[in-house]
Amino acid sequence: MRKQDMCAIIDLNEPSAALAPLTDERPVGTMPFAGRYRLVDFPLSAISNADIRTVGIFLPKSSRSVEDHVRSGQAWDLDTITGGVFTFPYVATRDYDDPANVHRYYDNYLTFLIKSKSEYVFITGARNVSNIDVSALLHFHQASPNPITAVYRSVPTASANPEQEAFVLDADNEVTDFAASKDVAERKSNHTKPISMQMYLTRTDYLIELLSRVQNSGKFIRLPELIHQEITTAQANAFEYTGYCATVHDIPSYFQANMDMLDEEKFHSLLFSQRAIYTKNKNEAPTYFAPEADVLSSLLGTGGRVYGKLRDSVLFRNVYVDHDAQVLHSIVMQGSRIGNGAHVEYVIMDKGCVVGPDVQLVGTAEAPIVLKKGTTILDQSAAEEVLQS
Amino acid sequence: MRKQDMCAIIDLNEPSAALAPLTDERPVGTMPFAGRYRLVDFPLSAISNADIRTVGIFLPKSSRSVEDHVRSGQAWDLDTITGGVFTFPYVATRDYDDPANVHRYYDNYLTFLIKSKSEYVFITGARNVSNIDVSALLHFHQASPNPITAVYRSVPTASANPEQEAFVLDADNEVTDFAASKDVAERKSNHTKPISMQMYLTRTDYLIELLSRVQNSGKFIRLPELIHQEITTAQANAFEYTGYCATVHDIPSYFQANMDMLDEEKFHSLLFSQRAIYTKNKNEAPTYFAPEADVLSSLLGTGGRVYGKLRDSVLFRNVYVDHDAQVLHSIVMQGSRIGNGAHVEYVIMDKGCVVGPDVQLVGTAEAPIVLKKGTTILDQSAAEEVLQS
Amino acid sequence: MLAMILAGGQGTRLGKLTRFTAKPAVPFGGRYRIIDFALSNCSNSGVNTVGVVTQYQPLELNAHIQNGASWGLAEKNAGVTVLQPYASSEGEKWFLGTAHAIYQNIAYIDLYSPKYVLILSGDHIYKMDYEAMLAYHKAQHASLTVGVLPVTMQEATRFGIMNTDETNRIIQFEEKPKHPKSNLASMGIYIFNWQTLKKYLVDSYSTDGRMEDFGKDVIPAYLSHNEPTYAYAFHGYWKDVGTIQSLWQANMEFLEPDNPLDIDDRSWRIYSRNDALPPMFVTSTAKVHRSMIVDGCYVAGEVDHSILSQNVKVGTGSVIRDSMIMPNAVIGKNVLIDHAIVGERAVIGDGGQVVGTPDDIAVVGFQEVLGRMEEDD
Amino acid sequence: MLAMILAGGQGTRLGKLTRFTAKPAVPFGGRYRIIDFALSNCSNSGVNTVGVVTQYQPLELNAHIQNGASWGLAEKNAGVTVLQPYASSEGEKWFLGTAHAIYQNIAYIDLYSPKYVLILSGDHIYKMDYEAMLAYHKAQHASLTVGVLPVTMQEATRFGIMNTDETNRIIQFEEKPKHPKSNLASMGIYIFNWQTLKKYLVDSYSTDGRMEDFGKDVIPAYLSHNEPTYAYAFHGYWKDVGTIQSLWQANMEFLEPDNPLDIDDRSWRIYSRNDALPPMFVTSTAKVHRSMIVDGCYVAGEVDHSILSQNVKVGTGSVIRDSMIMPNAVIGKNVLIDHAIVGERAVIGDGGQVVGTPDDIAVVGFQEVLGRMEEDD
Repeated sequence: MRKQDMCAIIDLNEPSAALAPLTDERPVGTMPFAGRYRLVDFPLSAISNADIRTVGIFLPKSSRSVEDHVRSGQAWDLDTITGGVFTFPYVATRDYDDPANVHRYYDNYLTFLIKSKSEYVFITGARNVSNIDVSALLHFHQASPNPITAVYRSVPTASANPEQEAFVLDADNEVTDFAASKDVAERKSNHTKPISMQMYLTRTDYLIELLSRVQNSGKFIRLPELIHQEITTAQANAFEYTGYCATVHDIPSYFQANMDMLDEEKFHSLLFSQRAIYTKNKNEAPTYFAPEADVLSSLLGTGGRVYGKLRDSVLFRNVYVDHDAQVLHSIVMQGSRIGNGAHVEYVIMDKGCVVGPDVQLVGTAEAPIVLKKGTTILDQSAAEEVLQS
Repeated sequence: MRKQDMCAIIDLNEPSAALAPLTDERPVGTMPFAGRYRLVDFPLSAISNADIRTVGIFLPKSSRSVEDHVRSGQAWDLDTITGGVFTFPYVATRDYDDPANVHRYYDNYLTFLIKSKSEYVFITGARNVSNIDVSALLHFHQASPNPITAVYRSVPTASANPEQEAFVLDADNEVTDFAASKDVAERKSNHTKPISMQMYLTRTDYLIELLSRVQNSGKFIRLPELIHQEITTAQANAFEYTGYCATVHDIPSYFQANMDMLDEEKFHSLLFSQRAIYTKNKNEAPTYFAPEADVLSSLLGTGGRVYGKLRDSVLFRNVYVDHDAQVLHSIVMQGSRIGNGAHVEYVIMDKGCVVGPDVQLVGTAEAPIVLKKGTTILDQSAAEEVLQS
Repeated sequence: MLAMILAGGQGTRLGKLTRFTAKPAVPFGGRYRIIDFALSNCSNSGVNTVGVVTQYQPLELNAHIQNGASWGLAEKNAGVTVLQPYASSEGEKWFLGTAHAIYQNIAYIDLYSPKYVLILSGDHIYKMDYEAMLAYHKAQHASLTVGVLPVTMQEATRFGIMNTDETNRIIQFEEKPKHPKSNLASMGIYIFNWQTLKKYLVDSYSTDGRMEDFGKDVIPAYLSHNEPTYAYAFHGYWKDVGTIQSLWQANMEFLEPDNPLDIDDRSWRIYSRNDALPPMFVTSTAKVHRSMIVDGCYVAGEVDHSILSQNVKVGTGSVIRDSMIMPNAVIGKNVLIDHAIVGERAVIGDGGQVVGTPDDIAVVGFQEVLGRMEEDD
Repeated sequence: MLAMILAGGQGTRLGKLTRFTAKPAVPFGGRYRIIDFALSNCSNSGVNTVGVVTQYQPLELNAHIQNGASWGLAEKNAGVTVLQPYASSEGEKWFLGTAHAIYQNIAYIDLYSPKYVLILSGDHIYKMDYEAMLAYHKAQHASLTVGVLPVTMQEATRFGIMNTDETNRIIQFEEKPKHPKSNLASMGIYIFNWQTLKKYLVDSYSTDGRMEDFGKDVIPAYLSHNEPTYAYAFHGYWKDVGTIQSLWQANMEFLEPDNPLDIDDRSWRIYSRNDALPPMFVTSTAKVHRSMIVDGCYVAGEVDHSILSQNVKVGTGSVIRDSMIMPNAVIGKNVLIDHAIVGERAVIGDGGQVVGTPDDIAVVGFQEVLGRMEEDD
């Protein structure tokens, strides 16, 4: 335990509609990733690695998967006597018509921030998968002139998503405004655009002051918008993150982020850096590779059994790939089974899916087939139905 | 760790309006009790003492105090690798107009029950403060003919609350119906009435079957009502609890339950039995009694400082009683301060209240004065205002 | 019932593998350490209080066991306690034998006032329900129940053999008999009525002090004093992994899909303390057959009929065959490993060869470094 | 920085109080054990890895410390480890002195590769920021920094005294000098650069093996080799509680409302492992003045200028004055306890008397039973 210099807020209310049906019963933050993790493991680990022990999690509408995964926060050393994980329940937007609920919205933040006794607060979501050094961010902030520091990454103009939020930077490299990346000028030096990672660092007392001011005004402005407003009225320091980062905002970006992990360089950058990624631990047996197994370029979780062929795929815990089955360019989540002679290509199988013997299921890189949690496809006609729908 | 024979459900959605303002920001289940506890400690300890390690908590509207108190369940040995505390978020009644929410209501219970892999399930609330031996209840149930066992206590007719729910028992001492105690015949043998403790035990598969049936019917019936219905259509075994029990349903009953703990016999029966009562632990310094302290017939938490006079009172952690102050027949919660020369009698002070020097605040046994959380009364005119309101 | 796991031995027959660690902390089966089997059996059997007696290189064992939470054994008024030598006002307490180790820890056992004490060894691979054995012990009104394994008459010459009457009562105990009269081999698993055992130990140490070992001293004394002593037969997979050969053999058996140990059986899980590691990465140059691999591994070479434990790296062009690789070992490029056990944190440099035979398993020790990696790595 | 708490001594000067427990596990101040102060100081100073070296009656100390979570010291890659004697392939490792105990645990320390090692004693009552001392150590480019307490010249004759130059560099160390040249008494608190200390220890044990004790052997060696050794003055409450008299005295000082230890200061909390107990019950026949009482206590008698620890019962008509009662003690009716320390789980029967004087404190030992309770109880 150390003295608490920083606390953190993880806001799991992130847009998830474009990720349906994978987000039918979970927020973006608990989407499984890279054969082992949930997206929220990345901010939680970044926080833990910066010796932060007090974290407030603002829960999204479907919060059960968050509670099940985070629990006491032990996996991230967050269950100490002076820190802890504090969760704040979801409140529907319509409920903010009621002034008492608006008051409570700010009270939740204020109570947490005051109790944390911290000097600084780090604010993040979970959909920007990265391995950020929050201690370095703090040092940068302490050496910078503005009350807020915002984090960005440089994305080559060619590959930048035109709709994604980017920074408008001034000559001193300070953030003066936000805009869709397509409306932000390319930086000529390296042909990149500064894409926002929606992570911020500020003094705790500054944020308390800010929230109290809005609370007293009676207006309802959510924290992320509030920080936006503050930055656009004044300006913010811009901290560049240079490691691997993927923004998970729809099915193709989710698929691509997982496939990225089959690139050794990206895999090591994200998962084998000095800053370990922690997650809830499970007791599973080793994964068994049968005599006839044929596995190349794949990630596998423990507890699996592989009798068939795997190429360029990401398998989570307890996946069973039967004899003569082929799994190519696919993501197969925990507890799923692929039957004898089945052929699965460009498919995302959520937890507990079953693809029966000899079933052919072939999507494309741009539009992978998604099987929602617990889908069972026993024969080809059932497969066709899924493809139609 | 043992094999999991039983799981438990604690439903914290209990009527709390009559306990306002003490329940403004907490459910009945987290009301402070006896200088040290929260009401929910009693069911949690009963569960832990019966070697139950899997508990589902159905959260009430204001759930933060529950989450803060229960956390991972470590204090009750509920943070083991195969068990755990599972919380289910509050859903407003109006939201059950939506069939999807109704479906989810049952799904919450069913998921929990199926995952528990238990053979029996114990169902309870928190407002009946008791120290029940759930293992004995299980043995009784196993030896009894009906699928559900309901728990009651015998209350002398003279002292029974006429509105409280009682059992209608048949000749075989089986429950056939429920009614307000005033409408239930007295048992001539001992002039008592069998008052329901709203605790039930049943087979897990039976409850799963029951819930699935209602879920499929599309109707919305909450679990407690569902069990009522089942018992009235068939019948239930009646298990008599004979230890100390208080039902906390309004301010006088809450006040009296605390005062009961100043009776050595009741104190020992509830708190010093074979079955220990566990609660979240706090590091506090010892309580200091000054040379001029004058303390009789009182319970005190740690971390306090007493310079004045205490009679027949219950003090929680970190309470400061200044010189020449008098605290009589009162409940003083954590972090409250009673100033120099103040006189406090028949008063319930919620957390963090301050009564200033020389202030007189005198209630009655029937209608104690209640100071809501954080109230500060600096002088007598402020006291009069509180008394008026 | 309280369990005492005797995890004390240096296990010199495991050679380089136990130079810096106690035998029960030796890795097994890719994701386990040997003591996980005894601890998980305790947890699954509802035995919540466990003393682990050790006096040899305890650091790794301590770090592994911690407070026992990984096995569900960290409850109030229960838990796992590692018991090492200590001094008291009567002098220093070193452990001289299995029974002596129990004698030295009477104060610990008495803290929990158990009616029965279960004595276990920390170096056996098996799944056993001690609760069923206790039920048998109670039903027989036994003072001592000894867990026994039916073996072939030929094998019986290598074990301590229990000769029983028709009620399973033990009437004679023979250590490695030339001409065995029975095939019931002692597994080193005992349930004692604690007050009786304590009396025997205290009496002995207040007089001749000869009760050092359970097999040599305590069982013969029980038999000669007519204490009701019964044999409880265990039918299932059981393996003593006290030698390099048997450790390798048990790992190879573990690889068999129909291994009777049935590690995948979720109703009797074997728990362990694991770090959260990235998933295993099988690259485009790998070949993996008849093998078990766990998280944190990186495989660019060929792995055939072998076990890779956590965080093992295998470079391109390397071949690993009929071998067991312990956690955090690093295998360079173009390495050949055949019929071998490679210890924790060992490093096999590029082009290295570690080749044994089925009868003479090659061993690379803990942190041992063979050869070196090429510059470009 | 890694801390090593030397908690080894039997503390024979505490007599009956340490017959069955190590000195650092002795209760203090109603809610603490002596070692809580060193452990809480570590936690509050951000020293997250702590080895507790002990070899005497470790059961209670182990049960108290568990995994260190009570002090916030149970993090990954850190934590509290109790270090007891053990055997290695080089033989048995008993601890012969303070420096020897560190030598025997080099393998443990090296697991964490610390740059600095903080050496502490487990039997001092004080609040100290070791982080500030480390900052001083770094600023002075010291090889060793010794925590010192300015005492009166008269007291100086009873301590190890550090004679310093004008830069606080230690130029001479005198054990209990008759004519002290300085008033800087060693607190037994050291910060060493680990690699240097390790070299001194390893060199010594590969030759003459004389580096047994820090005060007697290591500091003189450092001074004679011109290692930069500095004194760091501590200003605050500090008490060695190694004798009955000083333990009683420290408890009585703890009772003073203006005690400089300031136990209520929430910015530097003293943590402990406590059970969740009912609140204290003060009955209608009690009188309590100038006293500290904690949860689980039941008081029906008179308590004046005394400390009652957890779960102490005091019957009607009894008087407890100028005394410290340890956890779970039971005091019957009409008992007189005056200038005394009553040990854990002791029982004083009805009408009993335990009376000492300010210079000769009466002691009732751990679990000692004096007299008996009346039938009706």
